[in-house]
Amino acid sequence: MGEKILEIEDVTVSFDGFKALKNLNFSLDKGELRVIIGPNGAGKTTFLDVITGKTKPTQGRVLFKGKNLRSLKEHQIARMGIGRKFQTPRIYLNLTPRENLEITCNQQKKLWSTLFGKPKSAERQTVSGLLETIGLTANADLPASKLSHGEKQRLEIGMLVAQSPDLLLVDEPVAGLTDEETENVGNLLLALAQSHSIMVIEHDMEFVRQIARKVTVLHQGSVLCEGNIDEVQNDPRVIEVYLGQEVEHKQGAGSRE
Amino acid sequence: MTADAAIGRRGLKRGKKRSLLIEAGIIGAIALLLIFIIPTLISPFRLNLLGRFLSLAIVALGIDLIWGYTGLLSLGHGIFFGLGGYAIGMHLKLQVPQGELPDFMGLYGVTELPWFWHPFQAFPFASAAVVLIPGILAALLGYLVFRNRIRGVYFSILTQAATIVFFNFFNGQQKLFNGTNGLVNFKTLLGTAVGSRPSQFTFYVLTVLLLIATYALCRWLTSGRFGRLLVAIRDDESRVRFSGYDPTEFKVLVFAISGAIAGLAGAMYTLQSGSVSPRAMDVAFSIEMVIWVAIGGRGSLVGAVVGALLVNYARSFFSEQFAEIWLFFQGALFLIVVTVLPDGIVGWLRSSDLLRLGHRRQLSTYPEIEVNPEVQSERQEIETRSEE
Amino acid sequence: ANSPTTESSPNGTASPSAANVSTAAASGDGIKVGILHSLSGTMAISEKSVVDAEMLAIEEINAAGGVLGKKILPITEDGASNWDTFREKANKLIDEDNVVAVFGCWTSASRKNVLEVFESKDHMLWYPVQYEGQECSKNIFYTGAAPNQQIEPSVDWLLQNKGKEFFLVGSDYVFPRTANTVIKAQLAAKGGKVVGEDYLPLGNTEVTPIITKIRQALPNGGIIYNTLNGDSNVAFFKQLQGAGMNPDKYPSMSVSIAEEEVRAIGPDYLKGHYAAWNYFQTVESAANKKFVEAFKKKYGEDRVTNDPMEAAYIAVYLWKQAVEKAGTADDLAKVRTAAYGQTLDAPEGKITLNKNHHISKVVRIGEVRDDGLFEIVYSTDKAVAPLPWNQFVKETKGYSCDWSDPNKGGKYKSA
Amino acid sequence: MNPATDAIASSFNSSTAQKPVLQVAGLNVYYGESHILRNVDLSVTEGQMVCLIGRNGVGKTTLLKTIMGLIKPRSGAVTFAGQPITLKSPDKRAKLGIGYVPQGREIIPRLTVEENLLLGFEALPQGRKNHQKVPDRIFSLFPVLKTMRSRMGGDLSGGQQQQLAIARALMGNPRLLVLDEPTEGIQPSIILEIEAAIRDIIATTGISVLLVEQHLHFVRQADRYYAMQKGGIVASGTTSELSQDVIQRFLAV
Amino acid sequence: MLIGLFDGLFNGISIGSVLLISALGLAIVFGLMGVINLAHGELMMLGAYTTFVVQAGFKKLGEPWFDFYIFFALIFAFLVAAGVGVILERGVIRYLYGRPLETLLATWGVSLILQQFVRSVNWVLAIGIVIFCLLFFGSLWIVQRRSDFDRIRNWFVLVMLPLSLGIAIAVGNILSQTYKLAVNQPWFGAQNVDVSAPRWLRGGLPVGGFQLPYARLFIIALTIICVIGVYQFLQRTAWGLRIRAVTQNRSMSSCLGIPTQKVDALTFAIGSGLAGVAGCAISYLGSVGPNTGQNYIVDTFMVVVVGGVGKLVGTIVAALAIGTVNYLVGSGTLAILTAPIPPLSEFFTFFATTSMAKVMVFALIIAFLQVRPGGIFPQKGRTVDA
Ligand SMILES: Nc1ncnc2c1ncn2[C@@H]1O[C@H](COP(=O)(O)OP(=O)(O)OP(=O)(O)O)[C@@H](O)[C@H]1O
Ligand SMILES: Nc1ncnc2c1ncn2[C@@H]1O[C@H](COP(=O)(O)OP(=O)(O)OP(=O)(O)O)[C@@H](O)[C@H]1O
Ligand SMILES: NC(N)=O
Ligand SMILES: [Mg+2]
Ligand SMILES: [Mg+2]
Repeated sequence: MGEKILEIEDVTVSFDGFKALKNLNFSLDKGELRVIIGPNGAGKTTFLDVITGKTKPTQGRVLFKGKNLRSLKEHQIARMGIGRKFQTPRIYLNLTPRENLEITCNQQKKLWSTLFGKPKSAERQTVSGLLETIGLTANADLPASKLSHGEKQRLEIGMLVAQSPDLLLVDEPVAGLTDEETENVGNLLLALAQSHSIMVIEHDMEFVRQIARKVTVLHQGSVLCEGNIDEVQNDPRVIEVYLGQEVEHKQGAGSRE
Repeated sequence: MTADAAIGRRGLKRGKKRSLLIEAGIIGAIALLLIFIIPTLISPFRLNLLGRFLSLAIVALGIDLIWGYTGLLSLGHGIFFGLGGYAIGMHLKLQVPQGELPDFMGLYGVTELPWFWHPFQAFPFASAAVVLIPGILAALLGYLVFRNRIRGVYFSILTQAATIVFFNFFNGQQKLFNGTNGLVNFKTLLGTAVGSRPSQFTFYVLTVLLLIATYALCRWLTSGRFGRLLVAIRDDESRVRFSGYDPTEFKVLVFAISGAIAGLAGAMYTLQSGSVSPRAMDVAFSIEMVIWVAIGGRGSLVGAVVGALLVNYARSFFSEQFAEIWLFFQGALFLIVVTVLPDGIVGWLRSSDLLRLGHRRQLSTYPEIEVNPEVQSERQEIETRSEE
Repeated sequence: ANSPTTESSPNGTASPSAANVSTAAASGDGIKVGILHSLSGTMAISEKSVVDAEMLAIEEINAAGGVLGKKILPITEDGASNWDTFREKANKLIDEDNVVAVFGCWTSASRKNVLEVFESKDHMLWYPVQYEGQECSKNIFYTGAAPNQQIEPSVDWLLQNKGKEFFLVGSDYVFPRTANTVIKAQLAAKGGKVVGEDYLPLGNTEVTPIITKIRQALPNGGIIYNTLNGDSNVAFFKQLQGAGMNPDKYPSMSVSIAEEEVRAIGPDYLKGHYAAWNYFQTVESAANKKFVEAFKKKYGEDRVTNDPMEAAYIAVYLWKQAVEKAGTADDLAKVRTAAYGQTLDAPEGKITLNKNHHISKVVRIGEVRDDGLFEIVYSTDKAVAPLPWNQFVKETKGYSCDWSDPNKGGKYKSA
Repeated sequence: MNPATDAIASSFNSSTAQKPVLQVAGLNVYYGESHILRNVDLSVTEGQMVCLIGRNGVGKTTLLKTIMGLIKPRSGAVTFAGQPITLKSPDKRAKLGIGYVPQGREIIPRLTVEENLLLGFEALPQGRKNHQKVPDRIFSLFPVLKTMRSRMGGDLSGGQQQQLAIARALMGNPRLLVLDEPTEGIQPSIILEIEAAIRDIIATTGISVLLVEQHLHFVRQADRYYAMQKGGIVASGTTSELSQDVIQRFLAV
Repeated sequence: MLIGLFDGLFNGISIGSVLLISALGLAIVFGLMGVINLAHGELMMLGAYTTFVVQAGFKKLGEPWFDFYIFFALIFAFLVAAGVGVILERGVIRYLYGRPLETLLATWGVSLILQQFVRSVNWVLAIGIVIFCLLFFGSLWIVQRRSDFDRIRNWFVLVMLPLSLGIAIAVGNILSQTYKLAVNQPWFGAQNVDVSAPRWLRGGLPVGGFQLPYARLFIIALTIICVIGVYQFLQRTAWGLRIRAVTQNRSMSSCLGIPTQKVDALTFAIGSGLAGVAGCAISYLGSVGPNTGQNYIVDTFMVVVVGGVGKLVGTIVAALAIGTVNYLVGSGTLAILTAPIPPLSEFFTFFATTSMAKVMVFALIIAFLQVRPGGIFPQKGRTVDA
């Protein structure tokens, strides 16, 4: 096993008594591409919230590159090299896709360097390249508020790539994308995985199969099982709580009526 | 494709440079007009009025900077405006023979100059204080508020309350600031009579130049990456954090700059109106400032200036013509603008076909579906397929 | 066009305005004067009726043939309760409209602000409201009371008739603060005692803390000396009554409450309280009868007259007399000199305009009656000569003002 | 594919001579000056499930919003159950029996899950009567909502919110269910359940469904499809006539 | 000492209840609907003027009736303010939902107009306004049905506004020429008007050394009734749920079948009506004039913010807390209490005037927000910072 980029030690998050994460232990190697799946409400998004500092753990530690993140603010964590795509697309609606990308692409995030620094030509090239990758070249100079849902999803993925953090946290990147786009995003992530550590959350199992190496299944705030895609898909517990079986469920639904 | 795009961008850049030159040219022309032509055309009273309105346009720029671009609606800019005015006003009140006190102090039995008045004897200090005091106060207030992620409406209401507080304070400190009266009856500045024609003309020219400088500053702040970031903060502040920026720093900085601009405006206004009083910190005045910007066109610097001039002239006109009912006009004006022209006058002109300022942003749309070859061929294919 | 002299109502939408004045002036048959008061904002409450009185005087004069055979053309500007606007409008009236005199202002703050304008342009303002004194400008005629014609005698009267312990309540601006400085000096000299003082921001109506303070400072009753202006008075008297502090135990003396204010507060709340003025609507004189009748005829039966309105009304007449004596309206220096010593059989009695730009006036104290008018309970036998510089306050003791003598001027040491 | 549902579907298909529930004719929609929908015609027959497919940004959501009345068309007509509704406001349309699950969930964030569900009753002709309870069938379809009933809607996870949105639309017993990518963010097992439930509801109550979906799996359950491209309908037909190959063409670049 | 404490408490509650009753309507309009209604104070003013008119009417009826006019005044004040509120909502606010900062500006315009309105309203103006509304809004109503309304809207306004305005002004001028003073005399004028309480509300209940004013007691009781009423309405009726849903997500609510326009109008009517009731209440404490409303507006907003927006309980606690602190500081009670510690006492003495107490209260509020940025009862959960 290589060097750990992220270690979660015994993290619990509770909201008014409800434990969204329960004594969660988890670790991610440097350069690893990890897929996280799990039922709705298992705590996947909360997990990302904890890593990015949006939510402070009630108990336990989060170590990134060996450093405890507890006392850091969101932007400090981001500057350490953690980037995130949200579950529902969050982009800057009054900026154009190009500007959205430029802002995140900028590596000098301090006040004065933002004020006095000039965008490097390399950055501009990256942005143009990315616009093409995410298929928004035609819309590059329209306000982002005018994009459709799927276009917004792609833009936010682009923003994450532009930010180029050491650790990419990707929450449901392909929800609402067409199959073709899904495959493109998969390829993009695979390419990125050569130089970055990535955590992907997704419910689209076809997509998961496309990119997955190691899969972690979360359930009720803790890890249910971990393994490669085949192991996980055939694990009866995963089938029970997550994947379901067509015939069985139909009966189930019927009997509940 | 990439090559094309690169050319396109370079073309765009050249276009940008050219339009920047055109803009500078227009502004230069307006400045020349204001400084050399207008004074020969209108009476000194009207020129003084224009000079004051131009100082108000400076505050409007400051407000547009934080409201239009950063989404912070401050209802407290009167404070900063007033502080700027007081800073220069205190210096002016100290232009008395050695050992004497400003006239009003004697009336209230003050025998010794209060300690904080002393530094204002020095002109360099006073003129720095004009921007520094409001700027620092804005930074402090902003820090205390933004740090806690208080924003939007709550920020507005807090600034409004702050206005009342400062009004009360200055209004109540009879001995320190001459209370409600404010500082009036200025005599000399740097040895020349404040009220004399040449001094007033100098102040007027200075106002024009400062307005242009402020415009350039705001232009620079809002057009580059910094400006983008301000818009981003307005759109989704917490998202900005996850991209690694600290919005608090940015907001504190722009708020401070905007406060300093207001202070500058207040000083220029005071020099030309000849008085500064707690009325500058009246709640209504601060709201009016915002309304100038709203009417001119929020998020457009030209709009802010146009709005400030227009509203103030309208008010001056209506109150002269219909002294008793001009409030109706004022109220109606706000209503109409906010409901019918949500983007202000400049926004409306820009979006309507009346005016094609510069390169109007063409909304992209698909080519007509009937003539789009891609669609045509696909449709045909499907038809043949389903016929099979 | 609505000529300012026709019957057009000052309240209606068609107000007399500058619109048609320039033509009239050009034809040389009118004399332009400025009317500069707050028609909007907090002070509109008080200043609006002062404008009414001034317009009445102008109308009467015009109906009687005008001044020097010319009609007076009033140009009205709104000071909007904003001192800065007052300055701007004063400048405009003088520079743009070329008026020969301005009748205007109410609050001392607005007067202090325009003072400089009138002085630097060597122009003429007629100021109709009682004020705090400590000022004597060559360019202002003060037709209201100086402190020794209102505040000082009322304090004396209270000391003689009501007690020695005073609580001072005022609005937070220059007139009450200065007035109270004067009162404190006077009480110190005459054996009275100030047990407390407090100020409310103009317009504030939460008076509970003040009432508590009064009760704490004067547990067994005492005098409330009231210099509150505007809205706060209403709250103050309503809640004073609610707290059970009645005029028999807590008599109050007000200097900014006149007939109009009594109506706005409600006579029920004020009955038995006192006010000091030079004029009350109840003054019995032929001139007053005529004034009240004319006013009611023009503005409605339910209107009342009061001291500042009367002072504004006579200001116009005094100016007219001065102009006629000088034989010119344009030469302000001549008009000014001609004004000294002018007398008038005013509604308040016979008055004289002194060389110190103030007026000799009879001082009266009134008690509020059921009908909202005042029962005059005290009045000086003759007119009291005005003293702008206060003789109790150390800094101004021994100073006088005389503009007729170039060697004396606004503030000179008189013996 | 399940033979039983196939049978149901085809039985409905055979009787498609029935009157259409929803009919859209010659619809043109603009955002500002940009022309988004061009002469769109579409109809949904009673008891049918109709699927709208197309790539990102072709105007599917725009079409559904226009049907709901959230966007005013510049020209064209929308008819529901024989009644023209082009000028009706969304709440009137909801009362007529259109249930809507929007893209992006649109949960009312500061109401509890239960309150969110109760709002579903507003679409009933007589509105919500006081003290009406959430029926059990909703909770048995989405058991997680029962355990979360007193939590704020905005606190739910994405998938839970999506389930809530569907449940809320079902509360009003609509005649036409309009679903915009209803399975986005929902775990596979529940997607299966939702599919089954919708088929079940169609079968038992005869309501109609208009669906936008990227999941081919779900698309194939529909009776008819409409394919959109660049703001226009470029193809339509019964899903049985639509080969995998053609579907791919419209969902792939 | 005990008396002093009781006194302090009573006065704190008195001030607090005035704050609370004026903030109640705002808590609905601002807290629930997200509309920053700067004309709230003017709606209170209208309530106060209504009280004046009702009082004048009952004065004519004579003694026994006059004693009870206040109950009619409350009802009318509610109705008048609610009516104006509905007009405001239908005419202006509804174009601005979701743009809270813009509502602030528009309602400021409205507040200016209302202030000037009571100053200058006379028959000419009233008739002019009616004519204008009939012409302008009548034609608007007709044109609105056209499907291309959105595009021609600005042009319509550009043409119809001056046209209707012109006709209205012309008619007004003719009227004022013909009838003179009778139609030109303002109804209220720029002066304050006098609202006298019925006899049983004057004076106070003697307790120990001092007296609890009946007017205050009445307001406290009225406040309690209103609070309970509002609470019941919001929590117990279907409308409460609808209001909350509509204000949080307007378009989705309408897709669910909620008649959003009705809900908006109703909510605004209730919020405004409460302002009217508050106006009636304060007319017994303070002045009734064109500026009456201005004095309350900032304080009431502070109450809502400090309480935590959208939380009725918070509004109540904040109003009472701010009232008490204001009283304790402003009346110098704190200065007396801290007399043993000279520097502290000196400090409080400096702030022991009504205007400086405001300075102190603001400083305390800012300090408080450093600890609890979301107010006393902050909103919690995922959506807060989303
Ligand atoms: N602020 C909060 N208050 C209360 N409960 C919360 C809060 N935030 C999250 N939860 C609950 O925590 C659980 C985990 O939520 P989370 O969003 O992490 O799920 P998830 O795994 O991302 O689900 P999905 O796949 O549906 O997105 C859910 O049951 C949710 O309702
Ligand atoms: N508010 C808006 N203003 C202007 N244009 C818009 C707006 N909303 C959407 N558009 C544009 O309309 C087109 C259609 O958008 P729509 O949301 O209907 O697409 P969609 O087919 O639902 O896509 P997706 O599969 O991504 O959800 C897109 O090109 C989008 O850019
Ligand atoms: N002079 C006054 N009353 O201000
Ligand atoms: Mg999630
Ligand atoms: Mg869509």
